[in-house]
Amino acid sequence: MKRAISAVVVGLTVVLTAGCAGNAGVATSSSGPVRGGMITYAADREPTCLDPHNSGDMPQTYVARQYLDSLVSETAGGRVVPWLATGWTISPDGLTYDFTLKQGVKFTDGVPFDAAAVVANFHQILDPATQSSTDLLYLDSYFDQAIALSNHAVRIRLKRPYSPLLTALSQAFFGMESPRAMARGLAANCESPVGTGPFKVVQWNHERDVQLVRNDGYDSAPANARHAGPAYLDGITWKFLKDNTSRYGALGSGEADLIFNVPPEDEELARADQSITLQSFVHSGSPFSLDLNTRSPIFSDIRVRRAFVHAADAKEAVQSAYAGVFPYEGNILSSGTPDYDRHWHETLPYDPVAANRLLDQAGWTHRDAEGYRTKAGRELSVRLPYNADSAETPPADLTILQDVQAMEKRVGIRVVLDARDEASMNAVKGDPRAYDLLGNYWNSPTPEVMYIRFSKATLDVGNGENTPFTWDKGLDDTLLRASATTDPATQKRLYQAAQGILAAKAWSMPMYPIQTRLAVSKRLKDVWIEVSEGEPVLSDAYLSAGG
Amino acid sequence: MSSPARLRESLATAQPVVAVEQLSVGFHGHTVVKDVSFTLKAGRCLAIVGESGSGKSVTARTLLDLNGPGAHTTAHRIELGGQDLTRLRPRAWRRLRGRRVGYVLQDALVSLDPLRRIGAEIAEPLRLHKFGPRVAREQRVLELLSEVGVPEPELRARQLPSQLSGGLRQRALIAAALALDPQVLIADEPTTALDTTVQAQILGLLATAKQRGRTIVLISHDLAVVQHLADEVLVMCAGQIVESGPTTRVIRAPEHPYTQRLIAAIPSAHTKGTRLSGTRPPDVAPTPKPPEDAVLLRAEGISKHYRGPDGRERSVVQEVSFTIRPGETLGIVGESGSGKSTTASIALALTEPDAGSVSFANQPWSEIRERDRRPVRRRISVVYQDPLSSFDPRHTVGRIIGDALAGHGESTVIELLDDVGLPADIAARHPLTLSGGQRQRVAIARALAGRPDLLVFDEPVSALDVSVQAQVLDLLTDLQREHGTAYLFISHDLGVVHHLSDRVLVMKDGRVVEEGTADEVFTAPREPYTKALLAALPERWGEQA
Amino acid sequence: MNGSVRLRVLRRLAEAVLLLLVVGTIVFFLEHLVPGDPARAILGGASAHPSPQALAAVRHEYGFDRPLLAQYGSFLAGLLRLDFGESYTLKQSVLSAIGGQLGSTLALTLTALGIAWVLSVVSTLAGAGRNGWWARIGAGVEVIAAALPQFWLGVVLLLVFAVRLHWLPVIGTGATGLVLPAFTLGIPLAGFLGQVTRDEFDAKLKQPFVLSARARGMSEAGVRARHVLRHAALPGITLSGWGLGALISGAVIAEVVFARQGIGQLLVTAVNSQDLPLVIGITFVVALVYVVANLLTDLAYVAVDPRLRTTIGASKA
Amino acid sequence: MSVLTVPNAARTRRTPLHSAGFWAALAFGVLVVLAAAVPRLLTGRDPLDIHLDQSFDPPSVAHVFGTDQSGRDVFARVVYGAGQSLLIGLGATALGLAGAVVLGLLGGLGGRALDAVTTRFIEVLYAFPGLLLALILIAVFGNSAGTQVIAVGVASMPGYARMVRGQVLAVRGSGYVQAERVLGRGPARILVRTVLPNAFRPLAVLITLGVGQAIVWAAALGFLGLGVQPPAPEWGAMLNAGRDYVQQAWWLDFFPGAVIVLFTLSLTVLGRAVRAVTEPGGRR
Repeated sequence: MKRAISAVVVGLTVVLTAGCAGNAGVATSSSGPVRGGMITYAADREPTCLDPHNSGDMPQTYVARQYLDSLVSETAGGRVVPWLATGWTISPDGLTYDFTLKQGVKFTDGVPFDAAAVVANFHQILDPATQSSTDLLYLDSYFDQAIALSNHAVRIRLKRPYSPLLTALSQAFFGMESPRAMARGLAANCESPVGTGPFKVVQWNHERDVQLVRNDGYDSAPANARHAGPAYLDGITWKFLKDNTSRYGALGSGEADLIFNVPPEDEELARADQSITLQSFVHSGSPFSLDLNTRSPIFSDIRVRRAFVHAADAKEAVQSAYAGVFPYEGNILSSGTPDYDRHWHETLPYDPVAANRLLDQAGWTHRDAEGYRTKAGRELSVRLPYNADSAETPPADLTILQDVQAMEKRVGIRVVLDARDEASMNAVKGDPRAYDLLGNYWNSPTPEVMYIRFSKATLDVGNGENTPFTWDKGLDDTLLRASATTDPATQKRLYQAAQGILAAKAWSMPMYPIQTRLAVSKRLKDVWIEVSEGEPVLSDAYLSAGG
Repeated sequence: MSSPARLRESLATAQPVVAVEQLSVGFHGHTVVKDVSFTLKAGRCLAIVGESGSGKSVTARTLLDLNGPGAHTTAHRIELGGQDLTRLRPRAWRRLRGRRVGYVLQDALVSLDPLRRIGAEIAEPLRLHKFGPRVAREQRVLELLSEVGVPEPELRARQLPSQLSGGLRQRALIAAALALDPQVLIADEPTTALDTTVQAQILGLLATAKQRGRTIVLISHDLAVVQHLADEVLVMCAGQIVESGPTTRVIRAPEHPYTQRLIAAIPSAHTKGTRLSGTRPPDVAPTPKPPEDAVLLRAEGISKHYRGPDGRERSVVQEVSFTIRPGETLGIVGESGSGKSTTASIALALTEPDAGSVSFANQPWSEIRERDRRPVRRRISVVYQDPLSSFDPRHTVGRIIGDALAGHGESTVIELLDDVGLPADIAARHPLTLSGGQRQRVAIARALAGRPDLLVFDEPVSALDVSVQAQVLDLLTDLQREHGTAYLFISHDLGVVHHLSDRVLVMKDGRVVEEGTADEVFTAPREPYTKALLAALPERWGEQA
Repeated sequence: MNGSVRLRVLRRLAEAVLLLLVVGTIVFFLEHLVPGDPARAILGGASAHPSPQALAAVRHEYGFDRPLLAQYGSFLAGLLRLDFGESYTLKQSVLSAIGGQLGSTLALTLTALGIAWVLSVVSTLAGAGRNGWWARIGAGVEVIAAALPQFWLGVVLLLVFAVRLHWLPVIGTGATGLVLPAFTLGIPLAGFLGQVTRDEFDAKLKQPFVLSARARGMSEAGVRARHVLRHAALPGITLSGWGLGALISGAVIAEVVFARQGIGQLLVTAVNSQDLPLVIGITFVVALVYVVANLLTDLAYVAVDPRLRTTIGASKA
Repeated sequence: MSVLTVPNAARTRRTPLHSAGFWAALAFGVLVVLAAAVPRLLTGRDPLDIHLDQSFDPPSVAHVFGTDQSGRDVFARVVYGAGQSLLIGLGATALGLAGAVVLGLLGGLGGRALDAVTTRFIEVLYAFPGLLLALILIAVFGNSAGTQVIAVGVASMPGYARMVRGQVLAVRGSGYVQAERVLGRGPARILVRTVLPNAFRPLAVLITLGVGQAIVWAAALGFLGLGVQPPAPEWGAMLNAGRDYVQQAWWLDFFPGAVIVLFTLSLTVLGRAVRAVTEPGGRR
């Protein structure tokens, strides 16, 4: 017995000591930012190209934010503030934007940042050969030309008014790159792009990491940064750890100082872990949805589309798969997007009775041996291709797809899950005959995203971003009028009307907004997430002493 | 203490060097040796003879405690040079092994570690028993090698066992056993698997060791070898001693029926035409002898070359000619590598000769196409040393013989089994479950199925114990008498060949060196090689009788 | 090294060249038999939206629009210069992509091979040829170890030692990070090696030369270590060449389980994205490793078995 | 057991029938085959039916192997997965053996030149680690259950082919084939009646061991996300799906993996037993 008692005493002592140490840690952290130190950031996906102008996928913006500056920055409140542009004027007709540029800024290859550089960037972005697909969708229908007014003044002329322009430009997709570097050609620029940002790219070790070091001459922080001047950290190892388990494990073992995308499965463990802090940002834009291909023989019937959405308990599926960490979003816009309208949240709720009724009405009245509905001998079967790569389709998404499949089966719809590799997934995207359902999302700081996703213009580009393969004249007009006006009230009314139109069309079954979710080691301070694209910002971060 | 000194001392006290009393050894409750007692004085040789499984090796190994952990040994007394061995601890046993008792195993190819050099193997007992420094050990190894008559000891010490001939390996093994000049040398079948001439050399070596005062325990199944070396003999059967006494007495006037049978079973010139197994011949009318000038198989100037692994051609058979007449037995005798088996294979037309030809029943045989040979094949059949590998492993005895009968349905499986003296119920059994003698009878039964005119035997009794050998040889005599089948009989054992053959070919290095009737060749050899071969034979008791 | 050994080395190398050419040819034509557009793989990326013009440009740039034989010709010419072309997805030369990963995989496989040898030799020396439960348990453990698939063993080791006990990191680049993956690969191979070694050990223990050695007064341990082990190691050495190949297969799994860098991980990515130049490149490198491993195996065999040094033109023992 | 061969001592060979391991292996093997043939017999649950309110239930009386992320019963999925996995294993083994027999016979029976060519071809294939060969095939042919069977089958082919060729050569050179020649049998008859049956004797063992190996390889591919895709209950695919949840729901990977291990182990034990029965001469 004596032994047992003494063991308890020892245990208590340990707890007390730990408590004291914790207090001491807090005390030192208040002493302010410290310069120096390398950190390791563990990302879940590796970009195919470091230059975010090319293609335009999320992993590119995250790393681009570290070495690129944009013309403007967006604040948490949705305001646009100066960055490389110190100020701007907008003509009353909304067609001309004159930017004044910050002086004395140099790209890390020594090329000065000036008006010519800005013009060169817009050229690059709009040149089809550079495959700037994301940037194109934001600008192509509006952009006319960029003109250097002087060394430090640039004019951008639009074909028609585009109120979200500044917000769009705040994304790292529109970061300013060195003209000399861009001139090396796409391949070289993909490997080692050059910007004016707080860090510079030293080396991209494919399949492993990108090495970034501090830009010591940095003095062009955005107005909403926490400090001006060079970054505190000496450099960043931007590591790629695709595997969820090991990425989270890397944080625990101290091999990574912060990780992107805490696996939702590990959320509970992470919350309980005192040595890390969690940060998350819910993206605005269009949430992850299953889009229904209106050109497919089955979903061309709106009753079947509605029945499909009614049949799946999307809310329950999201909550179960994402363990409540990701909120359900039933609107075509995510709740954080400007002019979001609550009214259109979950317009087609889970209702199997309604689903069955609609399917009966649509003529899918017979059942086959397995219980699937048939019409004129044809089975009610829809194909849902998805990317088999677990970094592209995370486990929770795969769970949702399977859950939807099981729920649709209950009303007699067969969902065929079709795992594909990346190449054949790309082939699927632009081909209306290749799928009935396809997952898609579009993170964006503006409700303009509705136009990008569902307009005739996007359909005409033919790159498959208009996943339902359809458009609506009324919707296009509403959205074009919204981007043409500068009056916030009119804008709001129009964007909310657009949400209503989209809800009625049942082109899409919304699921959940994309999140940027960081887990940061306690010793790393002042990491924050910017709001345009949820990019992690490391230029203000520092390692606390003694940590 | 040098060995002559030890010898004198032993003789003076007349104390036995080895004394065993009431020794029993069992393995897992199965008694293998029962109530064995013997004593052995210094400078003498005791032979333990018996057939396989008689317990002779187990008895000898008791003196070294080498029967393994599964052995259960009991004895009233086991003494070595006056020391009681019954209560020895493992460490003490190890001190004794190699130093006080040397041990020579048969078949040196596997008794020397094939991965270690000869020198290292001989030096091993020296190293284990801390015989001087390394240089002294190396010196001693060379001494030992020359002592046992190995030429070029420096070279041989650096070679691997696989680079030495069988005789040299056996010498090296004896050298290792003698390394520390042990009191007692146990030689377990030291000459088995050696050619006759080499066998004689090894026996000479052991005789020298005895003369130098070593006490030898010789284990052998070969009474001829025993006769040559041993002063006293123990005859063992099924784990027990059935007879013991001075060698000459036991061999010349065996008292125990077992010993008598054993001695009678040994084929030699003098056993020709007699029964070896003591059974009566079956009462059947002998087939009349065909005319003297008829020829069944004629080989003329056949030669065969093979390309060795080093790319060099070596001839295996060179210009060999012979004839076999219907109903007679032609023996081919020779040492290993003399080309006997290849000659048999050519006679069977399984190997194509490079030169020369074979005719069978006055028709071309070696030169025709296999397709044309096939109908004739049933007239010439073969029995090998290892019958098991010539049986389809899937089949029972009945199936094996039945398959050979197919198409020549003159007799039945049962009849054939009866012919070779096997009971009918064997037909249902698998060859694996039969004894060696039974398997060989099955092979003979199969060979007889086609009622062949010629049977080729390639070392058919080499793997058999002498009593089983006697039965098989008697069977062959009976079958020939009954059916008039001609035999081509190949063996390295001169006694067997002499016993069975009408005429004999002596082969050496692929050539026939002597040819004639069996009695001519064995009693009045003309060629020096044949003479040497016969001279190397251990003294035969029969010749003394 | 004498003539016969040199001959073996030359033969192995000739075999290697032949092997690589055959493999390359097979994979090349398979690749072109199969419907699918490599241009799409090149313009990959999850949110890539390649335009028809871009696809056409890529097809021309990579020469997919040339006749098949012309493509085959330049493919072979590339092979001779060890140039496998550029990876579709990594946008860098295949050779440099592999070069960056090979070291990590080799470190893993060689460590695993070492672990396998140590485990099997210890188990053999301790248990082989002995009686009773101890030997039977040892033999049973070896059978079970050999039957353990790496994907399961890896997960179990990870769960127990990293997740529950925190003894070792879940991932790690240093020596501690190597422990779990190396054991994941080493344990099943140790099972195989152990079985073979134990069988051979048991068989050799019954050989007369062992009795000879005992009769000279050698102790049990001496017999095991000095005589029998050397014999028992021979089949294990032969197996090691094959084993290294198996380890590279296993490395694919272990690297995925433990999220380690390496050509296994690279290969899985390449297979998933149908990045055929990279697949071919890795295939080549692995075949090359296999050839080298077998060469080394042969040399090790010769080192242990002196018979091969003295027998001219000895065939594979 | 004595270190020396004891003359005449009764050496009782342990027959498989006396070993508890054999019976355990047989029982488990039968259970898996039963699960493959009539899964309903072993579980009343639907392997695809989701219960979102029961996700990640640890093993309990209701769910002996626990539930997965969608609340599906893992035991039911393992039971239903037996059919898929067994089919893949048998299919791949059949394919591998068929190819191997053709190659092996060409090598073992064809002339010297044909033997040289096929042997080189076999050796080329053999130079590839099996899983790698399978991965190459999947890279070329794309990812599907069919490719999985082909990939595993082809990957196992060289090993079998070597064995068949060696076996044919050994049987051709054996004493009993020579005995047939001496009896005047024609080559066709010897081939059909003696060489082939004897050369294929070890195939029963090979198939037993090979199916286990094929299942492991197929599961390895499944583990890498190649082959059968979710939600189909196949063991490899289940392992792959469970990998992401391994830290909070160990049972998702543990049980399918354990079943694979036990099944292959059973097949190994049964294979050895078959060998002990069919090859009384001992091991080769």
